[in-house]
Amino acid sequence: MQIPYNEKLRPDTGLYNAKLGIWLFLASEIMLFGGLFSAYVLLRSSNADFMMHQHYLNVPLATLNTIILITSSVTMVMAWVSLKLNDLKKYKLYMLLTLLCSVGFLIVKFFEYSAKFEHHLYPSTDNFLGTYFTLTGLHGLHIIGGMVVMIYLVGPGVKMWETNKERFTNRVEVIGLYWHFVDLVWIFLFPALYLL
Amino acid sequence: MSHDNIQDHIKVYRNIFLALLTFTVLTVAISYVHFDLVWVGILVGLLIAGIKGYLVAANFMHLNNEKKMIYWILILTASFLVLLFFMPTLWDNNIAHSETTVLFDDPGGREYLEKSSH
Amino acid sequence: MIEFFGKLGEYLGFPIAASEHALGIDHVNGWVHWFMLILFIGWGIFFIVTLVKFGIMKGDRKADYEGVKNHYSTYAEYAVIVFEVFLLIAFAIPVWASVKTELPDIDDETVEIRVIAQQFAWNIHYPGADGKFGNTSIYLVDEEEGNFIGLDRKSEYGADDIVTMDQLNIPVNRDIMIYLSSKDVIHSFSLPEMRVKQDAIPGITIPVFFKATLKSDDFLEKIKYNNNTENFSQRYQPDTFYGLDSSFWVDIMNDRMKNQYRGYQIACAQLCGNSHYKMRGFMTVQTQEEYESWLDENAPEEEDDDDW
Amino acid sequence: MSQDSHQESFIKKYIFSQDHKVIGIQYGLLSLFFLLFGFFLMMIMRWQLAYPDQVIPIIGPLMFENGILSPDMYNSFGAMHGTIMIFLGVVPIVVGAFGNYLVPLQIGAPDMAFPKLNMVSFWSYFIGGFVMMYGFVLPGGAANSGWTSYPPLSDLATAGQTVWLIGMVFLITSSLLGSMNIIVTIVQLRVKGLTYMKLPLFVWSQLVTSFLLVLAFPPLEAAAVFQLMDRLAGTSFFLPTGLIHGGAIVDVAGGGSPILWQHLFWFLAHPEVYVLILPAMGVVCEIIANNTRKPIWNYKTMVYSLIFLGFMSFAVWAHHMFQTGMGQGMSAFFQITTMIISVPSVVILSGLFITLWGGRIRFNTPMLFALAFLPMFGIGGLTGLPLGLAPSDIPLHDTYYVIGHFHYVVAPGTIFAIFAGIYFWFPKVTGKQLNETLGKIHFWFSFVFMNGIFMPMFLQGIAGVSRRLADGGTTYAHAANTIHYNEFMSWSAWCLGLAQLPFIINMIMTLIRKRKDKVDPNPWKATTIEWTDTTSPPLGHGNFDTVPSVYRGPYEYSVPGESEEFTPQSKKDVNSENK
Ligand code: HEA
Ligand code: HEA
Ligand code: CUA
Ligand SMILES: [Cu+2]
Repeated sequence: MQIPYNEKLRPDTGLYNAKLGIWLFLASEIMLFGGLFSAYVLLRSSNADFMMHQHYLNVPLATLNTIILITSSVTMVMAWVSLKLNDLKKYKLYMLLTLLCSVGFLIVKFFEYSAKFEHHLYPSTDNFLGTYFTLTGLHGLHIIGGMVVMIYLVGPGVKMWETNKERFTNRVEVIGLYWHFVDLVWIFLFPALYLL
Repeated sequence: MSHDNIQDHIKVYRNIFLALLTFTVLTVAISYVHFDLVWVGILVGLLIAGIKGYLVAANFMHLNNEKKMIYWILILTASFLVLLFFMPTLWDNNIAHSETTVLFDDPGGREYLEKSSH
Repeated sequence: MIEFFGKLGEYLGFPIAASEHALGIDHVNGWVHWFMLILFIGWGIFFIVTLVKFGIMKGDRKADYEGVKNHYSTYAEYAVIVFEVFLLIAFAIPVWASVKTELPDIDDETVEIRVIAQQFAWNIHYPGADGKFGNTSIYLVDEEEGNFIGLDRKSEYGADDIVTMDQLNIPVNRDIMIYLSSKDVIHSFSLPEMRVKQDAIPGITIPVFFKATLKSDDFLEKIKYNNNTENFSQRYQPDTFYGLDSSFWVDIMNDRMKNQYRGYQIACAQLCGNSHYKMRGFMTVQTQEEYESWLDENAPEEEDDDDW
Repeated sequence: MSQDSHQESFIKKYIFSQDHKVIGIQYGLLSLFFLLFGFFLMMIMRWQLAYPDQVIPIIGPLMFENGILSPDMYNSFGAMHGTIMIFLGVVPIVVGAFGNYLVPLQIGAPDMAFPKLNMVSFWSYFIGGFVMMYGFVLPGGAANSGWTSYPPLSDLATAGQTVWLIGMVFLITSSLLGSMNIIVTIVQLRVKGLTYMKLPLFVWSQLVTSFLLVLAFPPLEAAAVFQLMDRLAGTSFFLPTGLIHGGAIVDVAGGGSPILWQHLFWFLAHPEVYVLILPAMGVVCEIIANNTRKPIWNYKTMVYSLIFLGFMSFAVWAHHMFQTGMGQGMSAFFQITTMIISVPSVVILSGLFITLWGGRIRFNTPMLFALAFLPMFGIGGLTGLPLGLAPSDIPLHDTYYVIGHFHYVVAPGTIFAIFAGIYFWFPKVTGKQLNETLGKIHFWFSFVFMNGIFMPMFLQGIAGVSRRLADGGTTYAHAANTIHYNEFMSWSAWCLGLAQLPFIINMIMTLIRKRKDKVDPNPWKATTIEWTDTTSPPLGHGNFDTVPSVYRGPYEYSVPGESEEFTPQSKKDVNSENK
């Protein structure tokens, strides 16, 4: 049985199903990170020493990570554009680049975390570090989740391109939206934790 | 979408990319500037993050040209987000201040003990 | 008017009102319950009439496609809105302010007491003769030695402080200012007869103020006629005390009841662990003289200091 | 749909099914099981309340040390009763079962928009449920800090709490996926001609409910993550500095805020209570329109009220926190919003009452339950008002008055609406109608005993008896006047349990009864399009033989000038053909 509007746009809403779906999902993600940020603001404003351990965070590494994520966002959007241009090779190339960036991001994160642990800085050290580990950890989980989907979409999932081009392009657009959102969260996490 | 149209898009994406890089460098730079008022620094930092977020959302996520339905969902979300954000921070608890005591919540307790003649 | 309609509050079954602000709160409750009653009875009559008319005695007719055409229900909804606005402005907001947030001036007339909740007891800390609290610190807490609140007897005002557990004594008709906090988890300081309820939250100290207007003795006198103690002892069936005959049981219960009526009770109204259900303290409201002599009796003896 | 008639394996068809109808039934059965289980916990607790510290007959010696429900166990049962009823019982049954089964049928969709996600959502619920149940066998028992799980108590509690939190994360995931699916289905898969203002109110209620779930659940997820960190990684998000627990200083960094949890929790949990009631209202609307044989009065106002109710429910959460020491500004804000939110409820209820006027009322079992819903929700809702005003909340907060308030809305309210829905749509699901006599017995006994349990709670609450007391308050003097009601209430609760037997027997008997050859696809003579479909009782993949088009509003009963008493939504409109 065929579900309508999986690839075509529904005339009155102008959307296909997955697009609406992913935006709803992102809306819930906004509320999730909203809750986390709101907790951060509350804890910070109710405690004068909250930022005491901020200087332990590694700003250059985080800047590098910001740049990596921004780049991956661009390659992601280019992957989608390539599909629009009917160029599967380029799509794969850009997708792999995106994956590469995300691996890079995780490696940098790994070094950041292990440096903290070496200095005996743990989530339990104080609430700032707790927030830091929780927020960046959750963000990292989002990165990993995105990577799983991307691997599927350059690997086995690419078969759909033969049978149903439109739907495949839609899928790539949807994971792209998710990926940009993860980038966007980082854009706020970065100053909130490292800089301000 | 016709092909020229997409070529334009690619150009836009490149420009946005450069803008984002610039802003990233800018925030980091500004974080080393010392502001007399702490909140000015925070405000500037948030402003830049806001601009970057806007650039990503508007261009990469195509929010500058989306369907009405999506905008409605986001407006709804944003309004609840505002509530979630400000209510807890504006929270005005009744708190008693009794000057002569070192209370349980006072983290200065240990210093107090060291100072006092024990 | 306010009292007249508020009167319902006194018939709803609240405990005896024994503080100055209690009547205000009861009046709010009275007004709201009047309002609820009217709405419920109004709709209820409509409901039953409708069911009878269109269900049971329906005869052989077709349902009416349009249904009700007048706007009475809209007017009723406006009435609800108007009444709620009235409740908010006339009662809820000002009463709340006077009960909870508009701190009275602290002067010599105010009795200041600290209450520190813990699992599962109420620690009461009086400033003693000098009127100032001694310092407390978590590092001095020593439950085996009996220093539950970590009072520093050596600190400037600490020597004469009085600390009791589960027994709060206050003078009648004076402003009481309680600084409420907690050592471990969230408790709730509840004095049903005073219409006082305030969560005790660790990490913050919250002011609670009221003025008791009814002495414990008078209170006990009153509830003697109100309280259905028989029901109480009947509830416990003797078979929990295997092998004991029931007259013995009744004695135990009576003893227990007497102890219960030492005065007002402090209830814990927030789940705080397995013994939450019996985290009960007592409050005795006395005349100024009785209160002062009670303070004297309980003033710490000099020798005791060294322990702490 | 012929291309789907190929044979599917049993597992694919009934276990890991992607068909919304099968998933709906799976949800329904599991959540009924959990409802019953939650009720059993409460029946045991009610023994402890009525006869404190006495050996529980029969099951006591089998299950508990000394045969007595210890205070720890009481707390744990209480917390799990609340959690199970709300998160494992009512939400899955109203959204997962009713929503899943009926929404696609009522809007003429072939299935949900994302069948795979639908399956994942069910299994996530399944895992979440059983992870939570696992708590019962852990040392220290299941979570015992109340369904609200206030820290620091919950932070310091036994391992059951960790399991509770992990289970919660699964349940949240399940609800998020399910509700996104419902929104997309309603927005995207509506059949031709079915505009928003022609949607059945049940579908509207599902739409609003799903938005509540999507936007309110994530903050609780954030809070659950924080609490998990507190418990597992030693952070102190909810632990302030200088805690002393069991005589020793709690060894954490401190600086956290217990109030923060309450904000994040109630930010979900208030919308959550409307999640419990809105679908119930939707069900009641359907049944009342059908059994009065006339349209819902003021359909549009009802829709706007539902939307407004959903919207406002995000702005009232702190009315659960009045006694945490709220300042003047905040308390004024939340009192005002709480009063505002009661207005749309009054509007909806009034609409339903007025619908009855002029109808041709049929008193069948679903209608009886739906009718009882109205005054019962009325009592529950009205007693919300004194709780919503901060000063009158002072004596009532955390007493049995609150318990009475919300049980009136959820038990004789939502649970009755669920019963009504089950009786009403049972023929749709199985092709067989439940027995009316047994149904009426079920109704009358449930109705009487429900009130028997919950009415005395208001009296106890006003007298000041706290909730969550493992002995029902025997040590409190102010409880002495009302405490003997406990016995009566407990007996009512056990009788309520017995009163469910006709229902269960009815279901089983009907299911094993052979189906008549000729099934009436529309036994209630209803107008909405799920009844025009003849395919669904045999659980085939795919819904409609011929996809209907919709020409008119959902409740066109007794239309003047029409030959039939009811005009199905899919009946061609003569006027529109001319256009
Ligand atoms: C489905 C669930 C549900 C619903 C719909 C509501 C509806 C409302 N609730 Fe309730 N509430 C809960 C579930 C619910 N609540 C739960 C679970 C708790 C306790 C949580 C805990 O602490 O564990 C709680 C607690 C709670 C509190 C906190 C109490 C405390 O802890 O001190 C408050 C305070 O404001 C409140 C207020 C309200 C209000 C104003 C409404 C309003 O929306 C009600 C509006 C409705 C009406 C005004 C009725 C209109 C009808 C008529 C007028 C018709 C009359 C009828 C006839 C004659 C038939 N509720
Ligand atoms: C949806 C929510 C919901 C529902 C429906 C109920 C239903 C009931 N509740 Fe519950 N209750 C809560 C939510 C709910 N409760 C919450 C949140 C708390 C607070 C917990 C806390 O303090 O943290 C609470 C607390 C609570 C208390 C207070 C405990 C205390 O404070 O110490 C009591 C006391 O009597 C009680 C009793 C009951 C009773 C008798 C029912 C009855 O109405 C039960 C009726 C149930 C049924 C009728 C089941 C029907 C199902 C079937 C018949 C299934 C058939 C099955 C198959 C065919 C498989 N509840
Ligand atoms: Cu202390 Cu309950
Ligand atoms: Cu609420």
